[in-house]
Amino acid sequence: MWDWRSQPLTVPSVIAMLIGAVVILLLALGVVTYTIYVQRRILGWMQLRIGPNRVGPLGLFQTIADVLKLLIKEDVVPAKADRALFMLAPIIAFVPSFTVMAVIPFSAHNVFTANLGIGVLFYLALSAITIHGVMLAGWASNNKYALIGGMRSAAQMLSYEIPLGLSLVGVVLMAGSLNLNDIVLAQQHAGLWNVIPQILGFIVFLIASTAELNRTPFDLPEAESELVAGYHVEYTGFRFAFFMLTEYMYLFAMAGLCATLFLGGWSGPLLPGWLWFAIKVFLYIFFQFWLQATLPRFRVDQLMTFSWKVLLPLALVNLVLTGVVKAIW
Amino acid sequence: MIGFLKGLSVTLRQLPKKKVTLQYPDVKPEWPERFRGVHRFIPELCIACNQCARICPTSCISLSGERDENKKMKIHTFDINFDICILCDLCTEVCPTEAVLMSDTFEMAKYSRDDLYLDMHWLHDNQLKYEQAHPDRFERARGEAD
Amino acid sequence: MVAYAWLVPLLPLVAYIFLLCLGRRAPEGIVTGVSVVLTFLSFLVSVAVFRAVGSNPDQVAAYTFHWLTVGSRSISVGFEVTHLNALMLVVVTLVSTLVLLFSKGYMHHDDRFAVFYQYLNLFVFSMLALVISPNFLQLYIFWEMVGLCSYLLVGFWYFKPEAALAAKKSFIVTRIGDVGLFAGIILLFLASGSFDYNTIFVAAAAHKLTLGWISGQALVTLTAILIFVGAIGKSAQFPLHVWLPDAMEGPTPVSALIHAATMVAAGVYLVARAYPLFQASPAALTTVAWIGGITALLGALIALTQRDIKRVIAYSTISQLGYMMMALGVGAYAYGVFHLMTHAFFKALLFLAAGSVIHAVHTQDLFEMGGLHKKLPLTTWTFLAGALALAGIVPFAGFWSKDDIMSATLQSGHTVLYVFALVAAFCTAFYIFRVFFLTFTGEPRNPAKYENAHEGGWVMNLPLVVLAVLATVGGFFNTPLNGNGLEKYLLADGAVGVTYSENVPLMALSVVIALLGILLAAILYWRPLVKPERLARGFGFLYQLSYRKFFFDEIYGAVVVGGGKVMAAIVDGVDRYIVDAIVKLVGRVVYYLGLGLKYTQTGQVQTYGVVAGFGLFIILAIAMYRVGGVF
Amino acid sequence: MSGPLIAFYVISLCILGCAVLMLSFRKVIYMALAIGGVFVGCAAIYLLLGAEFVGVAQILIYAGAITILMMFAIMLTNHEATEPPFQWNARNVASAVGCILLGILILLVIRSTPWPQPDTSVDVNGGNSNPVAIGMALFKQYAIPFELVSLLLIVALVGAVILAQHRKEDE
Amino acid sequence: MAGGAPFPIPTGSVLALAAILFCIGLYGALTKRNLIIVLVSIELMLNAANINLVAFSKLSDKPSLNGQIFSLFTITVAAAEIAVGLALLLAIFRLRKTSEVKDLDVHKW
Amino acid sequence: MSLIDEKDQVRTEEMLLNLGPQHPSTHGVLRLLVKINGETITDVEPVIGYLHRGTEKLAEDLQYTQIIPYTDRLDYLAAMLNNYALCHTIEQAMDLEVPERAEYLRVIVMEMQRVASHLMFIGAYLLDLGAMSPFLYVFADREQIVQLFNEICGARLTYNYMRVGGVKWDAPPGWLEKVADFVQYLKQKFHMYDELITGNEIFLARTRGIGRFDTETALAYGLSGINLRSTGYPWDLRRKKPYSIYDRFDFDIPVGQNGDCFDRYYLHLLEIKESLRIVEQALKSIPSSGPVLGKVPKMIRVPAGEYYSGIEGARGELGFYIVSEGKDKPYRLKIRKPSFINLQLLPELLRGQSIANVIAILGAVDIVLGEVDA
Amino acid sequence: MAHMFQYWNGYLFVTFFLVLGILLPVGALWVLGPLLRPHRPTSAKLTTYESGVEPIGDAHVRYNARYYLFALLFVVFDVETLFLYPWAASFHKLGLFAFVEMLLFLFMLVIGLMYAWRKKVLEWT
Repeated sequence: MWDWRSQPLTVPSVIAMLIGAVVILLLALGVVTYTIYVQRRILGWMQLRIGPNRVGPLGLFQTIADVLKLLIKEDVVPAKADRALFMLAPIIAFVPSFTVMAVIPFSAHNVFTANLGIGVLFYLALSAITIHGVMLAGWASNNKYALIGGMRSAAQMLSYEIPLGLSLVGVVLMAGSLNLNDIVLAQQHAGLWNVIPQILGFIVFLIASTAELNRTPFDLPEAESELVAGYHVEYTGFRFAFFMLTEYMYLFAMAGLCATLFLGGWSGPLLPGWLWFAIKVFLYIFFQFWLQATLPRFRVDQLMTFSWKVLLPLALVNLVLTGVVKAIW
Repeated sequence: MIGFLKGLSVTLRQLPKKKVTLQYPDVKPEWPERFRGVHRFIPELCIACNQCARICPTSCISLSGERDENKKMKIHTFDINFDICILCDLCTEVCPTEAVLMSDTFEMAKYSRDDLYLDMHWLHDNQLKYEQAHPDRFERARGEAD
Repeated sequence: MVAYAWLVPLLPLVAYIFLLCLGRRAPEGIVTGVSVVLTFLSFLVSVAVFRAVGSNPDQVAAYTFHWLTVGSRSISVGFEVTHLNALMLVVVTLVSTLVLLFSKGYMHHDDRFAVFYQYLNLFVFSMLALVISPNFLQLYIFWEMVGLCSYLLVGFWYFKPEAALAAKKSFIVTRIGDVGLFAGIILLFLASGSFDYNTIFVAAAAHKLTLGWISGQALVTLTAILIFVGAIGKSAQFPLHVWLPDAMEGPTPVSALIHAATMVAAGVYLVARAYPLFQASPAALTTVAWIGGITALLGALIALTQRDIKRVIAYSTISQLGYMMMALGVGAYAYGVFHLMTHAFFKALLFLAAGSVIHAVHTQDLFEMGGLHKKLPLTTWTFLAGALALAGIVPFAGFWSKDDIMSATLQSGHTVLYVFALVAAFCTAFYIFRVFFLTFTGEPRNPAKYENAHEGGWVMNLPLVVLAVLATVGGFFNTPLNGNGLEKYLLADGAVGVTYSENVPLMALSVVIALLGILLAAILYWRPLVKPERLARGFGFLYQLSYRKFFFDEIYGAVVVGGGKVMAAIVDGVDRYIVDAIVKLVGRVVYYLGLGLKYTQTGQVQTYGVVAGFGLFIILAIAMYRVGGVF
Repeated sequence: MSGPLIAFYVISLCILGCAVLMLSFRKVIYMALAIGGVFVGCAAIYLLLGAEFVGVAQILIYAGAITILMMFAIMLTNHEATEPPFQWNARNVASAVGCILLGILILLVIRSTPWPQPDTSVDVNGGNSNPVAIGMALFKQYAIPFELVSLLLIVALVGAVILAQHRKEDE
Repeated sequence: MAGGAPFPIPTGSVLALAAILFCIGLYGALTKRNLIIVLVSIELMLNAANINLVAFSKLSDKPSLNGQIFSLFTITVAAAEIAVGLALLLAIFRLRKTSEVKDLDVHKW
Repeated sequence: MSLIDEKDQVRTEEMLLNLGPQHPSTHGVLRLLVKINGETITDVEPVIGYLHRGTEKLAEDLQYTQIIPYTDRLDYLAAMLNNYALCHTIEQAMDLEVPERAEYLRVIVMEMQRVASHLMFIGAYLLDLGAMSPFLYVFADREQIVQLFNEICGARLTYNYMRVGGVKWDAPPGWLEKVADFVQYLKQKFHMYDELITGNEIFLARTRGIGRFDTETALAYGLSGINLRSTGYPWDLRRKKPYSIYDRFDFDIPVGQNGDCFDRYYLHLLEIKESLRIVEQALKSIPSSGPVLGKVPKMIRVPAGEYYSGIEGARGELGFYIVSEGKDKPYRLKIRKPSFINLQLLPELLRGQSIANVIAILGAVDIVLGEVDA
Repeated sequence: MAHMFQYWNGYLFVTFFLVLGILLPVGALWVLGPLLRPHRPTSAKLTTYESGVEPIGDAHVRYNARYYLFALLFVVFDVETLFLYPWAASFHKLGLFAFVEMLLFLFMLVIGLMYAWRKKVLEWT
């Protein structure tokens, strides 16, 4: 198979890469679209409702209709807002959410994946940039709810990034590499998905990633019963859509990361790699929706304390245990 | 931790259950016989006694009658301002001839408040629609009368 | 087994960390339980190591691995097991276990109970790590850590001003010694390129230690003495002994563990471990012997008259450490170490028994006690065992070791030192029985305190009993009866080969001397034929000399402070009339300059920054101009 | 003109552009944002020079943590803080002249120094991936500095907490 | 690049970038009035130094990882510096209600 | 550690935040003017009246029968109880006999109404706390009650079912059996609610010990109903001042221990069980037939004088106070609105709390704006 | 050499993602948006939302130092986490000593955490 990755750069390979990037963009957008649809369906079913069913067969075009609606909605920039930052914030939030997709290995023949030596850290580093967008959005709106929401959101994402990062160290320790492809290969080689030996790390990851994604029960920044909508209160139309898009892009990316790091990525018997990957991603996403259907949300002080006092020590314990096992074994 | 898992199992169990919502505009709800929807009115029975207008707590009924050739009061105009009607059912309660009754019409969204002034004809049409929709109730009523 | 010797220091460290995590409000039972159990495990491991080493001399080894590279020299860390330190491990862990147990009773209801145990565990860890260190650097690190723990523990009741002062004093005085040690270690490193004992000893033996400005024998002597200075500080030898009695302000278990059995013995251990170095320098050995002898005598003489029970024992410790040093100095390596061991047992016993007494009567003044044997029978008997051992009565532990030392001293030709030792032995017997009689016999002198006295419960009694047994039979490790077992064991390293034969008349002489001492004590304090006060008056000056500790504190005060005053006066004159005049001139000039220049002091960092930036630019530009080729 | 060189010039332009923007903005929060751009650009330069781990560390620490911290600090002090417009006062002019002179001097030095030909045949990572190589160097050669880093951080933490926390005795 | 082929980026250019960045940082540190921005400008200078370190790790005649490791340490130090610096700023702000450098002239005559 | 301290020079500036009237969790159009510092509340001022319709004043111009539909709109989640409270007061004033079957029907619908109202509380409270599903589950259950009411009186929310001297309709055929079925059905659902809500750690963490007050405070503020009972004070008018036929039934008064939000939530659940017990007993002993409206004069005229009677409403003591001049309209009608009285404690409870707790506390105090603003 | 190409190409690919990620919102918001969206601002529309009443005061008040403390902790722990990664990646080549070093490092980290814990930095209120 022709591999663009280890060849000198030529026009065809550039075009191939470009196509690859566009394909992933479309794929991600598609996944996001139907993630939202699936979310509404699953939530509906779990709440004894039917969920969207009007637009298109089985309501399949519901999200597309929503997006179109948002696209033609008037774009309101509040008079008191800081105009420049207000407009910039959604972009700052969105760009990294898409860029992190570049490292996620979607299938065994990782055609569309940059094989970076620092894959895991790449994800972590970029996702930290989104915090700026969120915070600036809250600040630039010049709205009290938005400011509180933005600050909370930033503080929350900061706090949970640490246990998230630490929980990943265990996986890196298992594989001896930061490269996501290598990590998948290592799991395949060991014949054991990391979720088993790294169960503690997995739990920490699961919780911390939920918080990173601002999803229930950690959806405080947007806590509609307190802050109405959090940092994007003032956003309308397509700017708002970009915040939503960012959120669901990260959901997808995080699902991909989870699948890759803990669930063996594209490896699995019988089925083709990309299908395995899709199944695992869906499982993670389903889990998120399931949580959303079940849990009330934390209170902000409990949330912060939880990260530092429970998750961080847990992650450290996991790390030391893994280290001990690894050192002895 | 346990409680949280139990909660998860509860929501998961609901997933395959039968849904309780109606496909509303496609499937209309079944209203019981006593349902208090928009009034229906039978002009023939009305004796313009004005009791309904007097009992109405919001004064939304206005009517005028005239005596016909038999010196009987006959209804001339009968309007209900649905903007303020609270569907309390007191008018039907006091009506000595059962000329004002409640139907099961409940969809009353209008673009203008003016459209909410329901006159006698509209209300009578509502009666006819009701008769058409529930012939069984009339038969039963007749049967009981017999 | 030997390869697992690192467990020995590790277990107390684990206990320390565990207690640290529990915090200062941890329940006493758990704190004690964890400490004692882990230390006891450590003791078991030590015994296993000791046996392994004893049964198979080939087990002796250093386990080191490379740590880092400084320049071209590499430094390694790890641990080593020798015959010497295997013995030390056993002694330290045994005494530690018992003291940790004893402290449960002694420190009961102290506000900072858990903290006390934390410190103790940290100390035990440091001490064991010190013993097990394979090189001077590691030893020095733990040497200082031991000092730190001692500081913390002496000043444990820091709210008492005496305790705080004593802690400070002990820390500073030992630091003087440590400077010497550090200098010695650095010199050795410079000369040999390594911190490892063996590398250094081999080089010393082969006369390969040289530096640019000093070489050969002189360097060996210098470094040996510098190292010995460290030992002087730590082991409270003359003239740096002044800190040890003051350190008695710490809780009594601390005195027992640190200031009698273990830490102060670290100096002896250091000399013993560095013995090849000393052997290469007869001058250094002689110094050691004389310092030891003087200390032994001095300590014993001061101890005669002290009123504070713990101080008596503390001076006794100084004296006994002097014996050990003397033994090492005259070449009786094995006997020094043997005495270290027996001394650890009976001195810890004496301290703990004293602690038990203090716990019972809440005073340390001998003249407030009396007649306590009725109230504290167990303490009385155990103390008696310790006292007999200290006095050197057959067959108690102290007899065997002290007698070995004295024989060796005489046989090696140090007659004067032998006389010193003999006098000291007499004094020893006297002062310890003085304490014994004053404390336990006769009538209670302070009825109020007497009435409330009681034994401290099993946690305090058990260590006493165990130590009493050891003080009684501990000497049999090395007697002609078992063919001098310990001596053979210690000399199996092959490093030191000097032994001395037993001499029954000498033994008898020392016992008689000791008995005389006891007799004198008895007639003065038990069945008073002579009033001690009269005796004191009779020997007025000598009594004062002893009671005031040979005026050491005063001398130090006078020399340091008085000398300082004289110096100050001179300097003051110079300063006032010569320097000041110049300074004032300069000052005036600068003042008027400053009046003008102050306007540049805007307080604005950035303005300064601009100026500094320009300065940088100018310097760079000049430099570049001189380098050339840039412009 | 090879690809990396083009990339280098583009990135350099971005960095300098952001830096100049930083100087010319007046709202402090904009400045913080511009500096974020510089940080990301520097990360790109590191990546270009093959220092993957340092590059990503730059993003993680500088662009992620430090910039956020600055924003928090801005929001905690004076949200609307602005710089006054440029004035021709002595200090500003002196600073400008000094910086330009210094810059010219350094550039001259750089130009006049014969830089050795980089030896591209050496793989600095010694065949490992960059993080692994960094790890090995860090834990073998640089063990002491590494431990000191943790000490530095804890000291910084304690100091910053003491400074930032409200003290009781002030009351 | 085949072995020995020149690295596509000339050493001088990278160093020049760092030099300019350094000067911009210096200028900012000397003229900006807000303390935060002064701190930020200092970060800029540190970054310039870092670029040099990384550049030499790749572009010297004996490439090695030392430059990269050094720059890692620099980053760490910068993080510590900014944390303490900003905490100081908060403390100053608490005391004097200002975040401007010009108001901090306690050492003025 | 916080910077709240007044003397501290750089304490963060205080911020005035409006929660409501257009806010998702003020249960209507309550407006809370909250002064916050950081995220801590320093002061609260509830601003009410956005839903004021002047019911009391309107009543002065209405015949007694005409007032009944207005009471539907007070606490619109418990219209049956409001209906009854008014009718009961008038009946007391006029000394009217109510037929046996009518009394039973009243008790059944009132207790069913209480169940519906409490269910609604649980759902809405969980929604406030961020859990969406329980809200929809209780809605599904409550819908069944609403349907039952729809069948008996033709309306789903504003029933206008009671009349002075009885009720308007007798139960339609089969209705009582349906109620019995529903009671059985709901009894089985409790297990699910316990699993989903009561045992959930996050829920517990958010409600345990939050919004506490003691019996003294509650009594001083005139609280009643669950708000009072949650402090451990067993005050229930159905027991303490029995009206209607409540003395014939066997039921308990559940009380709380801590007076916190969790207690208030849990008491709602327990009271549902008690109400179901009452309904079951009533269904067993209801006379199979009989009049449902007593002998009532055509024109209801309350004899001149002042009358008050209170019943145990869903949110506390619901009382009507009538001043009559003997005409067919009251001279003055005063309603003791439990929601309004419960609301008075709110500023006290919220001071010093974090914003996140506002919702938990406000939700648990359980107010209905229709009643507060009247 | 192959891995060098892989390196360059990998980052070029990332660059494409970056560019696309910027182009998408820019295109949607500034190019496509104005064509599709109405723009009829009224003063009521442009007011800041605050539950339906006029906002009182400015939202840009100084905020609580607590947030700063969390950000501070984040910075410190982020750096520490960063150093864990190369350790983890190279652990299998380093052996026991690296483990001990890391334990020391983690110990420091834990001390920092404990300090923050003790000082109630981790408390929200």
